[in-house]
Amino acid sequence: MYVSQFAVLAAVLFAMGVYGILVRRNGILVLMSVELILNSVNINLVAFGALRDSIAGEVFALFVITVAAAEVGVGLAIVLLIYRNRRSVDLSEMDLMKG
Amino acid sequence: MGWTTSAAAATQTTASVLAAETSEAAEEVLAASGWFLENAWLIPAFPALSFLLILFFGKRFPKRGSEIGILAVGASLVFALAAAIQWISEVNRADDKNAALDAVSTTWTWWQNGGINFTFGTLVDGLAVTLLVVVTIVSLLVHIYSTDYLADDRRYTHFFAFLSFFTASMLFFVLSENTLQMIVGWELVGVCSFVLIGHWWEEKPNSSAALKAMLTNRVGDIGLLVGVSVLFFAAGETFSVLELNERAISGNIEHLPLLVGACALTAAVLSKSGQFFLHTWLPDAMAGPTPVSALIHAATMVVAGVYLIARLYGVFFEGFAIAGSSVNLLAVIGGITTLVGASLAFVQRDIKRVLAYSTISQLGYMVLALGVGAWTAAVFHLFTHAFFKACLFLGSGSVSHAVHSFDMKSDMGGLRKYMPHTYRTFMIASLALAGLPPLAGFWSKDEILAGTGGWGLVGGTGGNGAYTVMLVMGLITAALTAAYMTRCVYLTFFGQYRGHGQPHESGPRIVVPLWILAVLAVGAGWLNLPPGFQLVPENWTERFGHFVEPNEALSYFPKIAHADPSWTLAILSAVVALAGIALAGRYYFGKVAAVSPSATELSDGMVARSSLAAAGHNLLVNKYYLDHLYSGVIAGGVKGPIARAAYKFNQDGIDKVVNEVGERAVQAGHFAYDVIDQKVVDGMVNSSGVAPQLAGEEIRRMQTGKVQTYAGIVFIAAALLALGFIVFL
Amino acid sequence: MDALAPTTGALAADSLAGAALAPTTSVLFADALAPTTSVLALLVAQNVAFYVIAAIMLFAGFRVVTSPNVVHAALYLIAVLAGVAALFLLLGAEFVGITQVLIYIGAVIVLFLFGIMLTRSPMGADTEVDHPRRLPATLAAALVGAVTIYSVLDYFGDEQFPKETRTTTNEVADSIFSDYIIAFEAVSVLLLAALIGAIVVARRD
Amino acid sequence: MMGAPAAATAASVTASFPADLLAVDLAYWQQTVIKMGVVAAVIPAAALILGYVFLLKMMSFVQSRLGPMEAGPHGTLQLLADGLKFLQKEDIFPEKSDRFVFAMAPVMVLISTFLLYVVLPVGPDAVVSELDVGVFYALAVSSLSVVGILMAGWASANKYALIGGLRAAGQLIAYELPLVLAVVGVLIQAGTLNLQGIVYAQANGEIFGWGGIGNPYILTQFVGFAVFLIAVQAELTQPPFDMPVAESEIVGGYQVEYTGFRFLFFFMGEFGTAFVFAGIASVLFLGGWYVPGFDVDSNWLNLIGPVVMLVKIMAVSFLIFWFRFTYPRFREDQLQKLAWKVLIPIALANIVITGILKVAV
Repeated sequence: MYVSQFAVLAAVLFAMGVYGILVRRNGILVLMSVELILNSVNINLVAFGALRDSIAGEVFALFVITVAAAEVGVGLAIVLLIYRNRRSVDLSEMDLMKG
Repeated sequence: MGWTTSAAAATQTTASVLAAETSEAAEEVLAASGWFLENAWLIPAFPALSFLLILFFGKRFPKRGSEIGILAVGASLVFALAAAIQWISEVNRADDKNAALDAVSTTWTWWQNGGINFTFGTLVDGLAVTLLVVVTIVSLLVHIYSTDYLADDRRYTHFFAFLSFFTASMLFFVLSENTLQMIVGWELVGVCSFVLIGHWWEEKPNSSAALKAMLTNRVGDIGLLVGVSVLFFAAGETFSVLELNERAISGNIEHLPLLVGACALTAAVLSKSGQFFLHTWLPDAMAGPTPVSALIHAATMVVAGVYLIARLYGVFFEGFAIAGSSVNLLAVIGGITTLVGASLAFVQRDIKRVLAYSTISQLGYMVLALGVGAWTAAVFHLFTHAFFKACLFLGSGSVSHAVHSFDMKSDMGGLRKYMPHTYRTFMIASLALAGLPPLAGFWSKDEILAGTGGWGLVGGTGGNGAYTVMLVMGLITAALTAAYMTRCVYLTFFGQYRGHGQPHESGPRIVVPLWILAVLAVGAGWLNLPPGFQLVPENWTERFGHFVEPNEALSYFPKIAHADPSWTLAILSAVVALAGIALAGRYYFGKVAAVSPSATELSDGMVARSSLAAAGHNLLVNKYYLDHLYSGVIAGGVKGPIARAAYKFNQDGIDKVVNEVGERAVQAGHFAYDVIDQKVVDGMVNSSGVAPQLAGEEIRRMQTGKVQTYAGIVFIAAALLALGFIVFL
Repeated sequence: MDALAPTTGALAADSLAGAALAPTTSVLFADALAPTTSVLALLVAQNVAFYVIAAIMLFAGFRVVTSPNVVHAALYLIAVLAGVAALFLLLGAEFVGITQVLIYIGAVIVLFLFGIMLTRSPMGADTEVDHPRRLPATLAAALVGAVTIYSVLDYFGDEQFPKETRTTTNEVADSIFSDYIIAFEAVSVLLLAALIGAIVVARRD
Repeated sequence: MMGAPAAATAASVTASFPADLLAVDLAYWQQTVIKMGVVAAVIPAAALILGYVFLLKMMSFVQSRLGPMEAGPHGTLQLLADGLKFLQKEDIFPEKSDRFVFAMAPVMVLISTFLLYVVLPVGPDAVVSELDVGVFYALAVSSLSVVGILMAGWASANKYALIGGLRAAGQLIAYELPLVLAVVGVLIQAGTLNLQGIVYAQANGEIFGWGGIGNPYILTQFVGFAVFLIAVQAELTQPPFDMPVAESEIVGGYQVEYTGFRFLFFFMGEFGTAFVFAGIASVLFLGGWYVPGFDVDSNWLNLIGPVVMLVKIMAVSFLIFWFRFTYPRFREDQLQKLAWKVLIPIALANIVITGILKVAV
């Protein structure tokens, strides 16, 4: 197996995640796209760790998983709060900081 | 050291007795041994166990758990005293052999990882023993006191549980063998103080105060974490206190990381020991029950910071290059703190707040002493201060118990008649705090002042450097301290009673601890009479320092120089204190009392005058100036505003700064608008005025407030950046 | 696993079939076969497994960001996450792979579904789910993807994995608790902070 | 996940022995197919056994009645008859349901059950797949069923179903933690995540220096065992934790719209999971397939092991169902309180104490 197989797959997933973040209006869907990006990074971490025969890749993939769990927890709490206050999770309405 | 050995005489050639004593360094290092020293872990174990017992079963006991706490702390006290006795006898044994006594370090390996031994254990030496004794004595008295003071409290059992835990945490911290353990103890102390300060959390100010204490301490705790980490790596991966000191002293740690580590630890001390500018939580912490305040201020929480410096003194001594200097971070912080604390104590109405600022000031003294290299003086001051400050706090509690208020101006006065015991003990402790001979505070304060080594002009010499500025600060504080305590005593005990109801003396469980502490406040100072004190036999002097300070033959303690005591300086400091008392006394007992027995001040002149009295002896010579102050003309004069300004800064200084910045920004904005938009546009160059306007309008649109737009920009920019790297590199 | 020494003499064709049947298992199965089968067969099996997984992931990933139905998107995300877990197994990272299943599918996805159903649970397509202007987003994503793919191919185009990439849980644990202990502590603090943060943000008072 | 055992041994209970005795060499893919077939056959069998013994008979006896007596001797064939009846029923989709998700939900639940069986060892060699991270794997895939339940709840387009699904999700997330934490004590003692390794550790263990019966961890980890069983009870959404399907409150919860064989899937999933969890509990706490007196690697254990396991599984299942038939349903808040304020702290304390003892002793 070539490492580029994994890296290219990860890159495509990353690009999909970017697309999702930019185009989705629903807060939860944006969070899901973020998960796509994090997972693509994880693939890279583990793949390059295996390539260089280093355990660091796996360890940091674990850390990323942990951080992602924390991120989803807080992110969803925020989304729920927004929903409670505005009865909508549409991010394009969240522009009170407009210049 | 030389007081028992004949070998001492041979080498006793230098002028100073103390220098002579330390110069005859022991030839060998003797390992101390003793059951109580090796099993010191039992001392924190008792209160820790009692915490669990009270927490789970406390309410089933006839006294609702308090008896468990008292028993446990009593047992700790017995063990601590036994350890102290054993330590003293070991030191004597070592003296007989002209050897240095090494600290008793008992460690267990917790776990091993990556070649690092994570250990836990106890480290007992003179310093630790001192703290053990102080903490257990004060804690026991506070426990006994609390059974009366909080008799009807709704969370009586809970209170005692945490009182025990607080004690256990502090003892654990004191016995820490390594810095990791210190962090644990440090945090435990912080958590307990949070719980106890917020004991009556139903009222918003109390819970806010607890939160403030917690948060302010968190700021410093980061410093501790950083400092410990830096030192861990800089010293070649060790947490051990002894090894850290050793490696710092022997120069195995490079100076820069050592300095960084010491600075980070100083940040921790700033918050925990209430040093300027992180001291603000300490006065607010008065929201807790008075016994807790006594415990926090005398024996546990705040002295943890000072203890940290004393424990890791090798690191600080080398890191700040204390020897041979005339200024360093610790000394400056201590000096500023002691002045700020003392001046702020003037403007308080709340008796506990006076004492709180006083504590800040006295802690500043200790830090100052450590900063100038007067290690023994600092520890000794910690020792004596614990007794008289605990006595003052418990006394203030007794007073407030009687009058149901802490406000000196509106609810106290004349209590001398109603509460004779409280009055007497409070007076003794106040005089001790003010530093009048022969009370405890005098001896320790004098030692600190001598330790600055700044008195070379007149007589004594031999400090670690010429910290003249610190000496002046210390002297000013001495006067201020005497003055504000006079004010406090007058407002509380003299004049006419201004409160409601009939105050009465507190019960024996309050009065007896007060008397015990008062006796200690008188006697504790005699433990460390200055060397060469001609009025007593030579082997009565320097007892405390002899047993507490590690022998200079030991590798974990830096070679500090010892200042020579000087009669002149001692008399001067006593005179300064007396002057403070006299000025404030003349104001209160003379002028104010003459107006009316129930008066608390002369129109508005009080602050100005007593502050002036405290301001220092150089102002005292100016009679004219004093007269002005006496008549209250200089209400808006010089010193009063400074005290107030300091208080103001204390309370809302930051706000002011922010507002100021905001106003300036607005002004700048107006200026820009007036000049650029109006003048320029009205002027010739219309187009150049329109251009920035349009540009601003366009740029404004980029800020849509939509997160995703920003995200898109970020992604594209990152991709372009990466593209740039690919193309050009 | 290590002790297993197959004597069945499976042929390349068999292993291929095995891989196709259970793609997520191929690394272990490859282990079992490695001593007696040719390297070529192993590589073929692994590659087949990879491409099957990759195809599923790409389709599912595409649907995650385009599906008009929020719940469907979440379910497609499960497929992507399971695929990632399978890739981890393929790379010999057992522990991470299973953690991926436990944390992502067992917790994160459930949280997502929970969040969706608590906010609203539209049956059928939700037309308002995307911004109307998709072109710039597509361009941005394409730019990011193209740059990344190009650089990856440029730098790592012909690097192959070593034959043995398997790591044991022991190694991971040792590594976490020695070399990365500080990062580990930091992450645990982060988790605590997130816990408190989520409670503070979401509670009603 | 399906490592091939050496040919001298065999893949699973039923496949291995004939293969071994008859010395038939099977290709890898053939073994795989057989193993999957075995697992696929075991699940309904397990559901049938548990359903008949406990749900039909034991519950009846608890309630002082005979239960089914007509189909077969003592009603042994009753469940089979019920199953056939389910298969004949019409496959109904609610009108507004999301058909694909609705159809996939029971499958998802069943997949989770299926994947659990894969690592359950019943003999030294009788295991479908011996994983290094076996316990961890089992706990991970057991959480997949939540997704299936949420899918069912949402796709039914029914308020009761949605509430049931949400309740299930909240409950399963809450009890996932004590479930995992309860096992950690065992893992610390055994020093491995491998289920076979745990069996060996118990077989080779000693109680105060006496190795007569090995060291079944229930003796030292009884706290973990208790927490594990309670958490399993909740994971299975059985009474007293059956709020997600509470008939009297939300008329069956996420199952309300399911009929015919789709409902049968849920049924099989529930009882199949109960069976396999009882099996995992037996492995973790009761010594697994090991019988004192035998050499641990003895080939006989491949033959006796499954029987031993079955006995132990029935014993643990008996406990589970005993609770089920005895206790009334919790309230939703009591449920959460029990998990977060009782079970998790107890499990954590158990871990701490086990860790300290492991290091100290």
